[in-house]
Order: sequence, then structure tokens, then C-alpha cells
Amino acid sequence: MTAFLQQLLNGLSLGSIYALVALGYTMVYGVLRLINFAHGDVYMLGAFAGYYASKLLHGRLNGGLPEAAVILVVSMIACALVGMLIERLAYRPVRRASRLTLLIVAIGVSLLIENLAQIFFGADPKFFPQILPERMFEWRGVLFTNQQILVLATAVLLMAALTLFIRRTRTGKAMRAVAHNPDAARLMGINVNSIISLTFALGSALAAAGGILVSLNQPSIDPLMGLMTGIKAFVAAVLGGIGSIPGAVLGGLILGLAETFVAGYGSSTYRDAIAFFILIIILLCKPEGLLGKGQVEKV
Amino acid sequence: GKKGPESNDILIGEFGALTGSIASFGQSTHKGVALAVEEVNAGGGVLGRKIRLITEDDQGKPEEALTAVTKLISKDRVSALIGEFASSNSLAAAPFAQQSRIPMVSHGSTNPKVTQIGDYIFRVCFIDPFQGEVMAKFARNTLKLDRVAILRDIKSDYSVGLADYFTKSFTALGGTVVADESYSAGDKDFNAQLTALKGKTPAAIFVPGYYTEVGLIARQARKLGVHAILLGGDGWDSDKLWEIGGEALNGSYFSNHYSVDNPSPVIQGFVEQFKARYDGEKPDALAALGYDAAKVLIDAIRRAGSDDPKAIRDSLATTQGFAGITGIISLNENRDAVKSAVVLEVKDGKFVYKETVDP
Amino acid sequence: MTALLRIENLTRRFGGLTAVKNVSFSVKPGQLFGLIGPNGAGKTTLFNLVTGVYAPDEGAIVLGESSIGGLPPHRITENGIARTFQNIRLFASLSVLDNVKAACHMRQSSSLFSGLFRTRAFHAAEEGIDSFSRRLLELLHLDGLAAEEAANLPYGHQRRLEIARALATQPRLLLLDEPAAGMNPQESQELMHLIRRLRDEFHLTILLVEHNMKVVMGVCERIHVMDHGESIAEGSPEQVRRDPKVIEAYLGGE
Amino acid sequence: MKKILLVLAVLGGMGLLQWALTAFLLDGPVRQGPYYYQILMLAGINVILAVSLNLTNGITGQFSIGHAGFFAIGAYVAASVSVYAGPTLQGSLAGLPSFAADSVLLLVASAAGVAAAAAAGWLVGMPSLRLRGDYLAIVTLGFGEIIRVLILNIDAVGGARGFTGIPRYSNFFWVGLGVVAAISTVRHIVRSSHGRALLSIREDEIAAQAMGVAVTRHKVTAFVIGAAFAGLAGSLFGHFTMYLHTNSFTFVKSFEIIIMIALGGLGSLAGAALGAVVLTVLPELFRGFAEYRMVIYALALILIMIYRPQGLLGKGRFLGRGKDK
Amino acid sequence: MLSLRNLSCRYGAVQALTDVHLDVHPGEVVTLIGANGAGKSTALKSVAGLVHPQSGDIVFEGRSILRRQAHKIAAMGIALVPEGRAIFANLTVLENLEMGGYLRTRTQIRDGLEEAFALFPRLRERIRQSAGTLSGGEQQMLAIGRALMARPRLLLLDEPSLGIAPLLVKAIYAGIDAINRTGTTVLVVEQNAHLALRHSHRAYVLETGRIVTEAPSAELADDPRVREAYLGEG
Ligand SMILES: Nc1ncnc2c1ncn2[C@@H]1O[C@H](COP(=O)(O)OP(=O)(O)OP(=O)(O)O)[C@@H](O)[C@H]1O
Ligand SMILES: Nc1ncnc2c1ncn2[C@@H]1O[C@H](COP(=O)(O)OP(=O)(O)OP(=O)(O)O)[C@@H](O)[C@H]1O
Ligand SMILES: [Mg+2]
Ligand SMILES: [Mg+2]
Repeated sequence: MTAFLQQLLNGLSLGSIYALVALGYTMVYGVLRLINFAHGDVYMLGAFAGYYASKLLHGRLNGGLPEAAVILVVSMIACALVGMLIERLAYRPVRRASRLTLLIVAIGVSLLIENLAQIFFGADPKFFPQILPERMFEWRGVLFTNQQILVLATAVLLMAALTLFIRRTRTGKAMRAVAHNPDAARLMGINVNSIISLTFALGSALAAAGGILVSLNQPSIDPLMGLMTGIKAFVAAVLGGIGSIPGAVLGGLILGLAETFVAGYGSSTYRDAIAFFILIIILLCKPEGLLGKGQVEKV
Repeated sequence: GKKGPESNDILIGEFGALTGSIASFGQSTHKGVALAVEEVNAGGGVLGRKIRLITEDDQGKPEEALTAVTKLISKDRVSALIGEFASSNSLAAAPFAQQSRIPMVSHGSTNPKVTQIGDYIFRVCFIDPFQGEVMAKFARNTLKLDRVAILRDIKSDYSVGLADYFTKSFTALGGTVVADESYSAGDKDFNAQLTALKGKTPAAIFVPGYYTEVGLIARQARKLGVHAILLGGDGWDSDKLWEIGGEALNGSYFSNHYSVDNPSPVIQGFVEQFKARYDGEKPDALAALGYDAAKVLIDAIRRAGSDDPKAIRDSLATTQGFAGITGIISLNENRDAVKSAVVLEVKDGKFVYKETVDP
Repeated sequence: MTALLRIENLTRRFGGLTAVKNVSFSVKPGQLFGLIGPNGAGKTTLFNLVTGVYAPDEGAIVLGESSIGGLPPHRITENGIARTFQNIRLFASLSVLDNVKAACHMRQSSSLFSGLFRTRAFHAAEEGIDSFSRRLLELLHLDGLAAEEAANLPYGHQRRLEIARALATQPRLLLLDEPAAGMNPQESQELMHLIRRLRDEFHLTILLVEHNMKVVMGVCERIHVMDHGESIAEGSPEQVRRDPKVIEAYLGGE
Repeated sequence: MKKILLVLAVLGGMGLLQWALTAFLLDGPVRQGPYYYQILMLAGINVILAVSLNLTNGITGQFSIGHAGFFAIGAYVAASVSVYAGPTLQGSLAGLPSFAADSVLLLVASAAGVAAAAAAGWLVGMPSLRLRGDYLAIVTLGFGEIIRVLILNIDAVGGARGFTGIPRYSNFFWVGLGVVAAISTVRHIVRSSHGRALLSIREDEIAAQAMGVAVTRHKVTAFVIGAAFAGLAGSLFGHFTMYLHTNSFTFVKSFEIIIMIALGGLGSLAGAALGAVVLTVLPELFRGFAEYRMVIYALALILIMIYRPQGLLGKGRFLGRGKDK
Repeated sequence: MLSLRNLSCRYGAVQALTDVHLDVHPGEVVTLIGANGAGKSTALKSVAGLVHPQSGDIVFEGRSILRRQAHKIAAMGIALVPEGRAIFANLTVLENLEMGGYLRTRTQIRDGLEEAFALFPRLRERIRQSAGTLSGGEQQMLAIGRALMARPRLLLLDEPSLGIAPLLVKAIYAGIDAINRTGTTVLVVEQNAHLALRHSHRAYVLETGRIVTEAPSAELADDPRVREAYLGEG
């Protein structure tokens, strides 16, 4: 029983990482219908931004929460700028081209960031500083840390905040309008370019936050850390119903749980295969993802 | 061809993963190789000629390795090759080297099959069966353990090889392998496997992976209350191991080619030189192997007295008692390095010498 | 004469909304049959039920002797029903000619094998498709635009291309959903001639949804009126025009 | 009659080409010969991959990103046949001259590879092709990863150590024939009523159905044919490199193939072929830049797509945002 | 108020508009009629900033809006009900209407909603339905209602009667009259020329991209050439 609970917690912890990254994926997708493959790399940049920020700050603030907060904010801003820059330079020129063109550009940007990062940061892993001291807890034999809880809580909170933002605020609604019909949105007086820029800024800041929170938990960062996480997060987003914010979190958690239980109780050698298999089965039963709304198409 | 064979340099080709997912290892070995070549050139070269190292990137992909080697051999006309670190890439490239009769010295490919490709293929590292046996003997005879679990990197031939040979030797010595779990290089979450292992209460866990993952594995294991001794192979050797794993690693053991604490002036000289050349970075096992591979090759060229590939091959085959950083290297009739291994204990960021195991 | 199409007690719901409620009528072979009603009455939904886009919740759809309710769309087309769409759905980036040719696939295609090896049968079939498609384009006055990309056509031409494409499936029954929308009076007039001509030349039965009363009253021999998913009247154009229920719900007093 | 002549001409042409390549590149005066030959072979194999994926992605409009999975199946199955059944077969072919015997063995092995990949295509396509867009993409991606993990765990094909000992049966003669076969098959399909049916599915599934196109059947057919050619590419690949490792078949490889067809111009056959060649040659041209090589490559990719969003040879306007409107 | 001067517009090789001159004075309802493909929609899209003409000028209230972005033009008080409706298919009816009032305050939106529902009671019944599942005519109502939410000073309508039942067509044109009375200027493109001429002050006839006639609507309705070509008479 303890082992089961522990695995449940392991799964939630892993899943909340996917969820956190999937949120940004789903946001950008929701607006641009773009699988932003560079998202995973922005997540990596976020972690490195945090790494260098903490090196710079070291000793200037007294550590603890304020220092952690400053590092987090600095990285989020840095990545928001990077996100906007990517959108402006790479995606905007091809926005009206086919979706596949956009996708290829995204893959290109992802490759570019990864390879530049390998050159500038070095290919070997770096230790991410423990900017928030870790504490361990035990409950009925189940062990967990404050950081695991932090990641999970952040994912859920962000999900709620983003959902409210998209549903309730004017800007949020404008985002949805741009997503569905950019030309019509312009007719409504919506500045499509700035909405898209904003979406990227927001998505990238989320990715940065994810990068830092995750690196607290798994304090080894390297230029390719976004590759696998990015793909998994994308899978999670699709599983939950791409474009749906609660879906991203649900998808992430399910993916994390699936991987964990397969590895814990089945065969860890076949972990990825079985986890993907489960996903495929879910998608075959629910073709628009768990919380996705099927594209309404009136004939 | 401006600087083709007309120029008087001796051409050596190197292929490795400078980019891609295993670039951290490829870059490390490249630093070792480059350092060796620079050092020789600074000392006047060999046979009175300079050595020119041509390095090609293979992105860590087998077919790219083959392309890189084809290019090095047919376009650049190198006299000998150094590479690759990953056995899969060596296995992809070696047949062409063999067919073209260009000697190839691998620094880190531990799969026994690599040198079986043909009589032009050599290596300066020990092979999986030996290292697996070293740790099995150490666990069984020195630490007197009888219940050990394995956590292998399923994507790495090196890790899989070590795990298999460890299992074989350890059970032959009367121990039991209580669990065999796996992960894939690049993973960052090992909680599921560790929780599963915890239930089997092993006294030690053999993790024959790379430092890139082992640090995190150690951390996560301790957080889950897994206090088994961690054991590993030369893939552990790196500064980064302690940086990432920290105290969670105290009391772990791994086999390696050499101990940095070894006061031997050769080794200390190498460490100093490496640090001076690369901004204070400490050489890891891969860098040392790259360095040795280059040195062994250059030594063979010197002894051959020519840069003719056939002559180099023949003199490589007679390498005996070469004092490298990673040990005394003698190449046997299978063109594999015969050298002893050391077992090191991780202690507060230092790798402390425990014992030497001879082949 | 037995009916070509019989709709019996057809019902379809969307959530709480009953878009088509217990509708019955039948269309005789060769008839020009009109279906009218206010916006949201359920006309397009009825078309969607007949062509298999939606499955009926209740009721039956019978074409000739066979029940087709709930069959997949391509099977229904095979049975001889073709349609145009109210919201135009052309194959946007294909040429005008290829739009029509694609619709020929069902009736006249050679096997994949003969296509791969370019057998004589293949060439014969391709020639047949080509000449048939061009004849249809001519009929709809689109022959000058054969190479044009469908998406670049103006609205009115797109509507005509939809008709040409539907004809290419060689239907017995043709469903037209607001074919005159976006046409000016003169063009609608031409459309009326065209509809009659199609009926005669292709021995078609036509079921027509249209808000342009000139067109409806001008070509239809019989008209069925729906409102809020239900049938409210049926009869000749004269009868329908004078029906007070129809005037109140749809036509308005003039 | 004309067709037989054409086939003979192609065979003869390829034979001649192979002879010339051997004479000049492999054993001959061209210094970089083997290197060029190597690139030529890989380019040919990539052309087969790109052209076949184009049938699914470009022509039928189904977004598949698991092509490397079929490539892997073809490669491993064909190689297994050669390695495990080869010796027996070789015995019964003892009378033939060696090149003929090799050819027969390669054909047998490739047939197995193609059949296995096609079967896998059917197995994946049947249930999943009713999914749309990115959902289909995920399923195909997952399939590719599943295949990779399964292979990693099969000891008979070397698992993580890789599959060694595969004889080198393929040469440019066979790869060239494969390219011709792939291009002419896809071309013939596209220019037939089946091809128009596939295009109509890409444009608008609902309308296609209404025009009597059996959408699922056509999609699956296209998918199976695409998979079969990926299997052929795999067979030729394994018998050329003589070694297989799953690192050659990750989702990154699938992406590469997609980049090829997008770069060439989605839906354009010549484009797919050109894209494959460019993408094979480009990284080689950038070798001089050492570790900046992939940076330059990525930049080149982005710039090409910005300045030529429809691809090098594409007209491309479909798969655009148009559908949202 | 609005004037198109020498406007020419091309799509690739297709010349959609050539040297078009067109004026709309404050308070007017102006109709633009023409055959299929004459370029009517292109003219409206150019004004709204959705397509960018090659030459000529568009002046709105004394300022050139030729190179302005669509959202800025919208902010100046121009609203377009586009051909094909361009509703937000996955948003609900209410959300679509709210988007129409994107540039306005909450209270203004609330008032606007009431007005839109008064004009099209059907929309109120469908308030929570996804706009994409509305019937064709309902979508058209939504598109018009959404444009009105912005309270534009210049309303551009591209075939507002398209796909609308006869009874409702009358209601829509009555609505246009009413909007016009409250001071909104209207430029309407219409195939149903009878109707449009009856409800407008002046009209232009566009033929293959050129303006061929301009006259008060009543006059035009009597012009025999127009009667034959656009009213389907004779
Ligand atoms: N898929 C759907 N989901 C929910 N409601 C739907 C759907 N399809 C149609 N409806 C509703 O059903 C009713 C009937 O729609 P339908 O399209 O059949 O009307 P119609 O008679 O064709 O109207 P119009 O003349 O305006 O085209 C409408 O109120 C519409 O909102
Ligand atoms: N995106 C486009 N690309 C190419 N040509 C176009 C495009 N849009 C319109 N055209 C062409 O421009 C011309 C004018 O089109 P426009 O849509 O303005 O006509 P219209 O008068 O509104 O016609 P309709 O009454 O059918 O709506 C037509 O010949 C049309 O084919
Ligand atoms: Mg309708
Ligand atoms: Mg128009």
C-alpha cells in the first residue's frame, strides 16, 4: 500500500512537470494553431537563465524566498522577451503560410536554440543551485519534498489562473478570437500582432517558470533537457485536448501516472512503449482528447 | 585539397558527436584528443612532421558516423582514425575503415564486437565483460554483498553490456540479482524505478550509466529512502557527478581506468595541462581516454617510422606496456587493451582509491 | 408512380434542440421539389440526414426500395444522391476541372493496379472522365475557368461549380442547398433554366432549398414548408403561397 | 511493348550508372569517390522516404510523424532475413554468380521488409486514420517510439548494441531503382482518379465523402503504400550501412523527412525529391563550420521557409489557415 | 465621409478593381451592385484594411486609411460584415457579440446586446450555442449583430440578405433604415438589387472592376439597362 501511494505520488510529481510545460504549449497552440516545438527549448533557456541569474545574485541577496523570487521573475522576463523575439523574427513572416511551414520553422528554431545553447552553455549537464532549500516530508511511509508539492500546486494554480484569464478578461477573449479567426478579429479592432506577441510572452514566461521549478526538483540542466520534456508535454497537451488549459494539466498528470505505474509495476524496459500505447488507446476512444472540444463543423 | 597530402603533415582523422544528444561525451573526448595532438606538435611533432587532426561531427548517429569516416578516408586521406566513443557509432563506421585498410583506434567503445570487425580496429579502453566482472567481484568478494539490484540505461549499449556481464559474474560468484530495472538516457525522473527497487530491499544497486543521469539517480534514491550502496562503471567519472549528486553519492563505488589521486607525475601532469588548456576544467575519464588513444596512435606512428596506414596498423598491433593516463596499455591479439582497473569510492567530492583489479 | 425518396417521421436532436421533428414527405421521380422555411427551420439538417452527414434519431429515409438512413455518406452517394453545400465546400486548392474529376472517381475509375501500370483500361477511363467533366463544366458555363484554382472563383461561380461537381457523381436525386444565394436576379434566372435543363437532360429528381422565392416558385412543382423543425404545409407553389401559416412564418404579407 | 522497353531502359540505365559510379567513384580516379557515393546512396534512400511520406502527408493531407517507424521495420526485418535466412538461401543459390545471388537475396529480404512495413502501416492506419490533425500526429509519433523501444529490447537484432553482420547487398543500382519505383508509383497514383480522390480528402473530407469517396479506405491505402516504400528504404539502408541501431530511427528522423517534403513543397513530387537531396547534402556542405554546423543548418532551414514558405517547388496553399475561416 | 480615389487592386494576375471612384457622404445609405466577381467584396475589404490595394487612395473623414492596419481602421469607427460571415465558430453566440464590442465599455456592450436581440430575437434563443452550429441564416444575423455592437459610424455590409428568409430580409433592411436614422452611414453590397435600391439614397454599379454608373437609387431602379442586367427584368 505504501509503495502504491508512493508511486501515485511519483506519478503526480512527474505528471505535474509535464503539465507545467504543457500549459505553455497549449496556450500558443490555442492561439496560433502552431505546435511550437521551440517551447521545450524556451523551457531549457528558462532553467539556464535561472542558473546564471543565481550565479550573479549569489551573496547579494540573503538567499531564501526573496532571492528565489527575484531569480524566477528575472528568468520569466528574459524568456518572455526571447519568446516575443522568436515570434517576431521567425513565426510572423510565415504566419499566413501553411501550418506545415510554420511547423518546420518551429523545428528550425528549436534546432537553432539547442545548438547555440550547446555552444554557449556547453553540452555537459550543470547543477542547478538549490535556491529554495529542500525539505522532506513523510506521510504514512510516503516520502515527498516541498519542491514536489510546489510544482504540483503551481501547475494547478496556473491552470486555474489561466483559465480565468482566458475566459474572463478582455485580452483573454481576444486571444480566443484570434485563435478562431484572425481576420475577423482584426475587424473587431483587435490588434492581432500584439495579442500574438503577448501570447508568446506569456507562454514563454510559463515555460521559464516551469524550467526553474522543475530544475529545483531535478537539479541537472543541459541544453537538450527541453527535447524529451517538450515532446512529452506536447503529447500531454494533445491527450488532454490541445488548446484546452485544464486538458493540458489533466493530460500531463495522466501521462506521468501512466509512465510511473508502467515502470513501477510493469516493465521499466518497455515504459515508453507502454505509456505511448495507453495514450494511443485513449485517443482512439476519445479522438479529440480528454477535455478537447471537437471542432464544431456545421455542414 | 590546399592542405592535402602535398603538405608534409601527418593526417589523423577524428570522428565524434560534437553536436546532438551525446555531445557532452563527444566534446570531452575531443578535448583529450586535441590536447594530445597539440602537445606532440609543440614537442616538434613525430618523425619530424607535424600532426594535423581533422575532426568530423557525427551528431551521435550511426549513419552519420559512417559518412564522417568515409569523408575522412576518401576525401581527406587520413592515415589513421580516432573514434568513436559510442560503440554503436564505431560499429557503423569501422567496416569502412577496415575495408579501406585505415587503422582506427577507439577510445571508449567497450562493446566486444567493435574490434571483431577486423584487424585494423583497435581500442584503448577495457571491454564490457572485464569491467562488469570487476564490479561483480568487488561487490561479492570485497563488500560481501549477496542481494544486488540493477538499474541500466536501456538506450546505451555500454550500460546494457555492463549490466549483462555484471549479472553473469555476480550470479556465478553466488550472489543474487534481485531486480533489473531500466531507464533511458536523457530521463530525469527515476522515482518509479527506484520505488520499485526499494520494495526488493537490495543491499546495493549497480547503475552502469553515465554521470549525466547517475547524479540525479543518487539524489532521488536517497529522497525515497533507498539507502543501498550505489555501484557503477567508468561512465561515472566526471566532476559533474558530485556536483549534481552531492552527498547522496557518499559511499558509492565505481570502477575506473585510473585514479586522479594517483601521485604519478604523468597523471598529475596531464590533469594540470588539461586544466590549463581548458579554463580549469578537470578531465574526466572520457577525456583521458581520448588523450590516450591519440598518444597510443602517435606512438605507433613513431615506431612505424612512417605514416603508411599498413605500417601504422602493424606497429599498433604490437603496442605493449604503453604508459597512458588510463593505465598501462597493452593491446592483445584481439586488439583490445589489456589493463587493470581501479575501484574508487566517492567520498565528499573526492574519488578515493580502493583497490586495483587486474585482468 | 412510387416515390423516389420517402422521408418518414424523421427526427434529429442536438442536445436540447430538436432541429428536425417528425418530418414526413415524399418526392416522385423527376419531380422538382422545394423545401422552404425560415432560418433555422431544419432544412439543411434534413439534407444532412438524407446524405448521411448525421444519422437520424428516429424515422426512416428510403431511396427507391432501399432504406439509407444512417449509412455513411459515400454509400449514400453510391446509391445515387448528390448534394451541394450551403456553406460552399469546394476542394479549394484544386483546379476547377479537378474538382469535377475528383467527384467522377466513384462511378468511373480504373483499378489502382491499372493506374499504376497505365494499362489501356486506365487510359480509356481517364479519357472518359475528362470528357465527361468538361461537358459538365460547359453545361454550367465554367469551361473557360477549367484550370483556375477553385478558391479564387467569385462566389457565384463557386456555387455553379458545386453543382457541376455534384452532377459528376451521376446521381438520381440532386439536393441543392440555396444554390441562388449570392446570385443577382439575372443569374438566378439563368439558374432556373439550368435546373430545369438538368432535370430533363440527366433525368434527375431535384430537391431544392432556397430563400429566393422567385426561384422557388418559378421552378418547383411541389413545395414542403418547415418551421422550427416541423412540417407546416405542403402543396403546389400556388397553394403554399396562399397558405396563411406559411405567410405568417415565412413569407410575410405583401 | 513500349512499357517493357521502358523498364528495360531504366534497368539498363541504372546498370550503366552503377558501372560508371563503381568505375569512377569507388575504384576510380575521383579522390572523394566513396564519400560522394555514400552521400548519393543516403540521398537516394531519403528520396524514397520523402516521396513516400509525401503520399500520406502532402497528397492525402494526413499529418503523420511516425515515418521513421516504418523505415525501422523495413530495415530490421530485411536485415534479419539476410542475417538469419541468408546463409540457407545462399546455399541453394550456389550455382549463380555472386552478384546475381546477392541480388536475389536482397530482393527476398526487401520483399520481407516491405511486406512487414506495409502490414504495420495497415495495423496503425486502420484504427487511427479517423483521427484528425495533431491527434493523428501523436498516434503516429507514439507508434514510431513504440517500434523503437521494442527493437531496443529484441536481442536477436542486437537491442541497444545494434544489429551487426548485415551483408552489403545494396548499391546505387538498387537504390536508383527504388527511387524510380517510388516516384513513378506515387506519380501514377496522383495522376489517376485515385489520386484525385486522395487530394479531395486533403481538401475537405466531408465534401469528399459526399462525392462518394470512401475516405477511410483511401486513407489507409495511401498510408500502407507510403509505409511499404519506407520499408523499402529501410531494407536498402540496412544492406548498405551493414549496421543498424535505433538511434537512426528516432522521431528526429521522422521530423527530418517531414522537413524534406515541406522544404521541397508539400504535395509536389519533384519537390519532395529535391528536398531530400538538399537536406542530405546541406549538412555535408556545412562540415567546415565544425560545431557551428547545425546552427547554420537550422538558420538555413528557417530562412528558406521564410523566403519561400511554399517550399522550393511548391505551389502550396492548402493546409493553410483557410479552414478556420 | 468615405471616398475611394483611383483605387486599383490586384490579386496576383487578377485585376479586381481598376480606378474606382466612390464617395459616401455622412448619413447616407449607398448601395454597390454588380455581377459576380465584379469586385464588390474587394472594394469593401480594401476599406476595412483586409486587402491592400496597389494604387489610389482611401480617405475616411479626411484622413487616408490606405495603409492602415485593419484593427486601427475598426477603431476609427468602421465595421464590416464580411462575405462568408467570418463568425468565431467555436465561440458562443454571446461571446461573438461581446467580441463585436471589443473596443467598448461593459455598459455599452450591455446596451448593444439588447439592441442586437431586439433586431434578431432568434439570437437570444441561441445565446449559449456555438456559433458554428447555427443555421446559415442565423449566422448571418449574428454577423450583422456583431458589427452593430461596435456602434460604427460607417457600416459596411457585404450581401446582408444572403441566405436569409424573405420575412427576415425585410426586417434586416428595416433595421438598416433604423440604424441609418440614428446617424450611422451605410455602404451596402447587394445582389438583391431591388431591395437595396429601395433602401438606399445613392447607388454605384460596378462592372469587372470599374464603376460604370453612379446615380440616386430611385433613378437607377428605372434605368432600363440596370433593370435588365441587375434586376432580372426585360
Ligand atoms: N450540429 C449542430 N449542433 C447544434 N445545433 C445545430 C447543429 N446543426 C444545426 N443546429 C441547429 O438546428 C437548427 C436547424 O438548423 P439548419 O441548419 O437545419 O437550418 P436551416 O433550415 O437550414 O436554416 P437556414 O435557412 O438559415 O440555412 C438551427 O437552429 C441550428 O442552430
Ligand atoms: N484571394 C483571391 N485570390 C485571387 N483572386 C481573387 C481573390 N479574391 C477575389 N479574387 C478575384 O477578384 C475578382 C473580384 O472578386 P470579388 O470577390 O471582389 O467579387 P464580388 O463582386 O464580391 O463577387 P461576388 O458577387 O461573387 O461576391 C474576381 O474575379 C475574383 O475571382
Ligand atoms: Mg440551411
Ligand atoms: Mg462578394
